[in-house]
Amino acid sequence: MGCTAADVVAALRAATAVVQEHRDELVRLDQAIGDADHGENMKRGFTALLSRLDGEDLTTPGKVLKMVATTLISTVGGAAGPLYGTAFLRASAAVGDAAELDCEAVARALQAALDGVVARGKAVVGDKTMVDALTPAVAAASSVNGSVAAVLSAAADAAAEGAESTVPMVARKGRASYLGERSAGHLDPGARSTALLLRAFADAARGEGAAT
Amino acid sequence: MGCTAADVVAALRAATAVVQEHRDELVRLDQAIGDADHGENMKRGFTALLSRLDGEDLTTPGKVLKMVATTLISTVGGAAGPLYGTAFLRASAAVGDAAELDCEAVARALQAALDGVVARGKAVVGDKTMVDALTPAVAAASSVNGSVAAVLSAAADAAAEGAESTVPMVARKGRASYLGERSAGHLDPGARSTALLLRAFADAARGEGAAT
Amino acid sequence: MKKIINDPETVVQDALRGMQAAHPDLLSVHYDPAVVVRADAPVQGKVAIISGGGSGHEPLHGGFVGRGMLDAACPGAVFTSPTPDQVLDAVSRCDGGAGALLIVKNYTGDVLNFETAGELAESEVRSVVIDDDVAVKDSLYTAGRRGVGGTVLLEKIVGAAAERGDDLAACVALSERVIASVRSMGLALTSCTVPHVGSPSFELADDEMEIGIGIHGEPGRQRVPVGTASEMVSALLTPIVEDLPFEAGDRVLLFTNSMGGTPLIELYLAHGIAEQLLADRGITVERRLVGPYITSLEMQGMSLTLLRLDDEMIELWDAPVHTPALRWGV
Amino acid sequence: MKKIINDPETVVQDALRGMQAAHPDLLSVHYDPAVVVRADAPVQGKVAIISGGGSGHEPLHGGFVGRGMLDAACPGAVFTSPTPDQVLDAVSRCDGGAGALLIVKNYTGDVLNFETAGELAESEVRSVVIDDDVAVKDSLYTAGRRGVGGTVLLEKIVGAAAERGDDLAACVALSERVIASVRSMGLALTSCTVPHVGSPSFELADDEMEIGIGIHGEPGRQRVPVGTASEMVSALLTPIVEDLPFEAGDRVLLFTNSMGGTPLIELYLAHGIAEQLLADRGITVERRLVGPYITSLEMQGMSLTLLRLDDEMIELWDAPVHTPALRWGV
Ligand SMILES: Nc1ncnc2c1ncn2[C@@H]1O[C@H](COP(=O)(O)OP(=O)(O)O)[C@@H](O)[C@H]1O
Ligand SMILES: Nc1ncnc2c1ncn2[C@@H]1O[C@H](COP(=O)(O)OP(=O)(O)O)[C@@H](O)[C@H]1O
Ligand SMILES: [Mg+2]
Ligand SMILES: [Mg+2]
Ligand SMILES: [Mg+2]
Ligand SMILES: [Mg+2]
Repeated sequence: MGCTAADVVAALRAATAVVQEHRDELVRLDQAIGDADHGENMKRGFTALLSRLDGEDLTTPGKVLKMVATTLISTVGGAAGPLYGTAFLRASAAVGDAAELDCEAVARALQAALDGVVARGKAVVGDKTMVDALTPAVAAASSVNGSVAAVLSAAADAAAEGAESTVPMVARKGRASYLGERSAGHLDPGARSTALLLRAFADAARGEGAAT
Repeated sequence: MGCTAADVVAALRAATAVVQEHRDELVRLDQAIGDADHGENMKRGFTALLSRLDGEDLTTPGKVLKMVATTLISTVGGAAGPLYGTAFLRASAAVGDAAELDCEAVARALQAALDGVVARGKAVVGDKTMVDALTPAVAAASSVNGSVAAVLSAAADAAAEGAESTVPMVARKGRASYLGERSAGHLDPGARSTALLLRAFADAARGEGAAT
Repeated sequence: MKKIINDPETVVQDALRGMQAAHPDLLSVHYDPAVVVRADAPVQGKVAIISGGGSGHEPLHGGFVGRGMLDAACPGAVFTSPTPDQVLDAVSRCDGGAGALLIVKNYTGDVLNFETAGELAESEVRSVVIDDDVAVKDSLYTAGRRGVGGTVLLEKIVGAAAERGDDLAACVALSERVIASVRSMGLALTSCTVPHVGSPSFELADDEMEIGIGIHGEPGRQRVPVGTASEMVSALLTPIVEDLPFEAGDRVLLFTNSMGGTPLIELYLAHGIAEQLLADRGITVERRLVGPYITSLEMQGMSLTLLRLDDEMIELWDAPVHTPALRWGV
Repeated sequence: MKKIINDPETVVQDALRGMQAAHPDLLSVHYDPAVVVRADAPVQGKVAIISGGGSGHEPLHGGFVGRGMLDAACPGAVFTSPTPDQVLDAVSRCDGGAGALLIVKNYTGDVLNFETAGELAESEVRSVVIDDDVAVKDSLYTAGRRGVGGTVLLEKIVGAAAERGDDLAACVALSERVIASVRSMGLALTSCTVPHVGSPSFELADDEMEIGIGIHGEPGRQRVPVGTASEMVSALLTPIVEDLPFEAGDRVLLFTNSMGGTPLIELYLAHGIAEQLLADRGITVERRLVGPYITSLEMQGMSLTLLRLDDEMIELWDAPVHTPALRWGV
C-alpha cells in the first residue's frame, strides 16, 4: 500500500508528460497577467528532470524528491523555480530515509511543501498564487485516511478548486500584482500548474495502487 | 503680349498651389519606386519660394528665375533640388536682363533648363526621369509660334504625354534604378512634377494673356 | 513572429556565442551554466559586482561586463530570472577575496533565485535590490516596485566604486544611496514578442499606447491614446519628479532609454523635451545617457530615469568604464 | 503611424535639439542651415572631414561628429539628401586651413548636392563617393551602387587619419583604398514609416522578408520567405564575400548592423553566425563592430559589412575616437 522510490519516479514521469502537454496553456495564462514564461519554465525544468529519473542513486522517495528539488532550482528560474524547488526540498526532508511512504507521510510531505513555499514567497491565501491551490490541497490530504492514491486524489480535487478560486482575485504577489485590478478575471498560472502536478501524481498513484 | 516679372511671379504662385495640391500624389509615386519624399521635397521648396515672391528686387523675369533657382537648391534637397535648381538657373541666364519675355525667349529658357538638367544628371530620354517630360516639352515649345501662353500650353501637353511615357520604362537613373525591372509599371515622380509645373505655368499664362 | 533567430530554444545561447565572438578581449562566456564573465576575472582584492536577470533586455546585463562595471552577468532564459547555480558560478569565478555584491532587480523570481544563491555561496556575499519603477505602487498589495532603468546607473556607479577599491560594505552603502535617489518610468507604443511564445505579449491598437510598462512585456498601468512626444515625455517625467521628489536646485543624471525598437532619432527628440521640462522646473541636468540600454526585445517605446547626483556619484559616473555597451576613459 | 514625435514637419530639428542637449561637450548644433559641428571646430591645420545625408539613419552622421571622426555632419530632411548651403556652412565652420574632405554616399541626390557645394566652396574641397552595396548591380543601367554600412567604417578610418595630421591628398587616397576594400548588403524583416508619409514604405507579409534593401525604405532586390538566422546571414555574406572577393587569409573588419528596430540579442546572434561562416572560409575577423549604426528609422532588419584590413587601417580603426556613438581611447 506504500509508495516506493519507483512509484515516485513513475509519478514524476507522468507529471512531466502533463507539464509538456499543458505548456502552451500555462504560457497563455502567464501572458495574460505576467510575462508569458511559466509554461516554458515548467517545461524546461521537467524536461531536465526526465533525463535524470533513471539515476542509480534514486533509492528512496526522499532522494528522488531531493533530486527533483535541485533540478527544478537549477533549471526553472523565475519565481516558480525557487518556489517549487523549496517545496520538493522540504517534502524530501519531511519524508526522511523511509523506503516507502504511507498516506500520512504523503500528507506530511505536502504540508512541508506548503510551509516551504510560504516561507520563501510570503504569500497567503487570497494573494492569487500557487498557495491558493496548495493550501486547500494540504488540508484535504490531512483529512483523508486511506490509500496514498486517495490522499493525493483528494489533494488534487482541492487544488483544482483552489486554482479556480484565483480567477476573481486581485494579485498581491508576483508579477501579476503589477497589474492591480487588471489582474482580476484570470486564472493564476502557478496555481494551475500546482493543480496539474497534483492531479498527475494522483492519477499515477491510482494506476499503481489500484490493486492494493 | 510679353511676359513680365510680375507674370512670372504669378505663374510661380500658381505652381506653388499646384505642388501643394499634388504633394500626396508625388509622395505616393515616389513611395512605389523611390523613397517617398518627392512630394514633400517639392512642397518644402515651393513653400519656401512662396514667402520670397514678394521680394522688391524681383524686377525682371531673369531675377525671378534666379531667385527660384537658389531657393529650390537650398530647400528641396534630394535629386530634384539640384536638378530643378539648375533648370531655373540656366533659364535665368538664358533670358538675361529682358524686362519681358516673348515666346521665343520662353522656348529658349525651356531649352536651357533641359540642357542644365541633362548636364547635371546625365539622363537621356528613356531613363525614366524628368528628362522624359522636359525633352518633348522643349521640342513642342520651339515648334509653336504664337503667344507665350500657346508655347507653354504646347509644352505642358507634351510634358504630360512624356510623363505618361515613363510608366512602362525600367529606370536607369536615380533611386528607381535600384529596383531594376521592378521599376516598370509606375509613373516617374519627377516627370510628373515637371508636367504639373508646366501645366501650372501654361494655365497662368492663359489667364494673363487671354486678352492679348 | 519575424526574428533573426534559428530556434527559440537556443536563442539565448546563440546570442551569447555572438557576444563572445564580438568581444573576445572583454568577455569570457561560459555556457553551462550560462555566465558572462570579465576576461580578467577574478580581480584580486576587488569586490566582485555581479548582476543578472532574464535575457531580452540587452545590453543589460552582459553588455555591462568589463572594467569599471560588472564582473559577471547571469543571463536567464528570455524574461526569466537566472537560476542560483548561475549566480554561484559567477561568484566563484569572480571572487577576488573581497567578496561579491549581487545587484538584483526587484522581481519575485530574481529576488528568490539570488537569495538562494546567496545562502549557498561560500564567499562573502551581499545583495542589494533595486526598485526604481514609479509606475508600480509600492504597497502591501504588490510585489513592490520593479527594478528598471536605474539598474544601469547603479551598475555603473557601484562598478566604479569597486574598481577604485571600495570594500563590500562601502559598495552596499553606496548602492543603497543610489537606489534611494533614482526613479524611472516607461511606456510602450508596441508590444514585444517572446521567441518561445511567438505572439505579441499584449495587443495595442494603432492609436493606443501603454503607460507604466515594465521590461518584460507585461501590460502597463494604463492604456491611453497615442499623444505627441511632449505629452509622452511629460506623462513619464511628472510622476518621476513628484515621487522622490526631485526639486529645483537638484543636480541629476537624465537617462533616456529606448525599449529596443524605438530609433535614436525619436529618442533624441524625447530627450530634448525632457531636458527642457527639467530646466523649466529648475532641475539641473549634469550628466545624461541616451540610447537602448535596458530593453524589452523589439518593443517600441521608451523609459526615462532620473538620478539625483551628489559629487561622489558624479565622480564615479565619470570614472573609466570599458564594457561592450558603455565605454569611456579607456 | 506611432512615433515619439511632435510634428512630422519639425522632427529633424526637434531631434537635433535633443542631440545638442545630450552632448553639449561634443557638439555644436546649428539650425539654419542645419549642421552638426564638432564643439572645438575649426581644428587648425587639420583636414576637415564632413559628411551628411538624409536624416533617419541615426547615429549616422551626426552621431559620428567628434574627435577622431567627423568635423561636421549635414542632416537633410528624413531620407532626403542635404542641400548645398548646409554643406557650405559646414565647410566654412570647419576648415582649419588644410581643406575639407566631403564623404558622400552614392545616391544621385547626395552626389548632386555635395557636387554643387564643392563647386561653390571657397576652401579647398575634395570629395569621395562611397558605393559599397553589393545588392545593386554596378552597371550602366543603374545610378551605381549605393553607399551603406561601409560609410561608418570609412568615416572612422579617414577621421583618424585626419586627426593624426594626414593632408587632404592623403585622406582622399586612403578613402579610395577603404572604398575599394569594403562591401555590404542588408535585409529587412519589416518596413519603416517615414514621418511625413505616415504609412509604411513597403508592405511585407508576416512570412516575408526583403533582401538587398537600401537604407531609405526602398524595396530590395528580392522578396523571399523569412528563413532562419543562418539562412539570412548567409544570404548577405555570400554575395559580399564573392564580390570583392574576400579570400582565405584575408584579415577583415566585420560590421553587423541593425536597421534600427532589430534588438541587440538578435544582432549578436547573427554576428556569431557570420563569424563562424567567415572562419569556415579561412577569413580572419580582426576587428568587429556590432550595433545600430546606420539605420532606416524603426525598420527591423540587419546589414553586414566586410572591410579587408591592412595594418594602417587597423591602426586607424584603433585610434582614439570620441563621438556620441563611437568612443574609445579617450
Ligand atoms: N510570492 C509568491 N509566493 C507564491 N507563489 C508565487 C509568488 N510569486 C509568484 N508566485 C507564483 O509563480 C507563478 C509565476 O511563475 P513564473 O511565471 O514561472 O515566474 P515569473 O513570475 O518570475 O515569470 C505565479 O503564477 C504564482 O503562482
Ligand atoms: N540623373 C537624373 N537626371 C534627371 N532626373 C533625375 C535623375 N535622378 C533622379 N531624377 C529625378 O528626380 C526624381 C526624384 O526626386 P526626389 O524624390 O525629390 O529625390 P531623391 O531621389 O533623391 O529622393 C525622379 O523621379 C527623377 O525624375
Ligand atoms: Mg512568468
Ligand atoms: Mg525621392
Ligand atoms: Mg519570468
Ligand atoms: Mg530622397
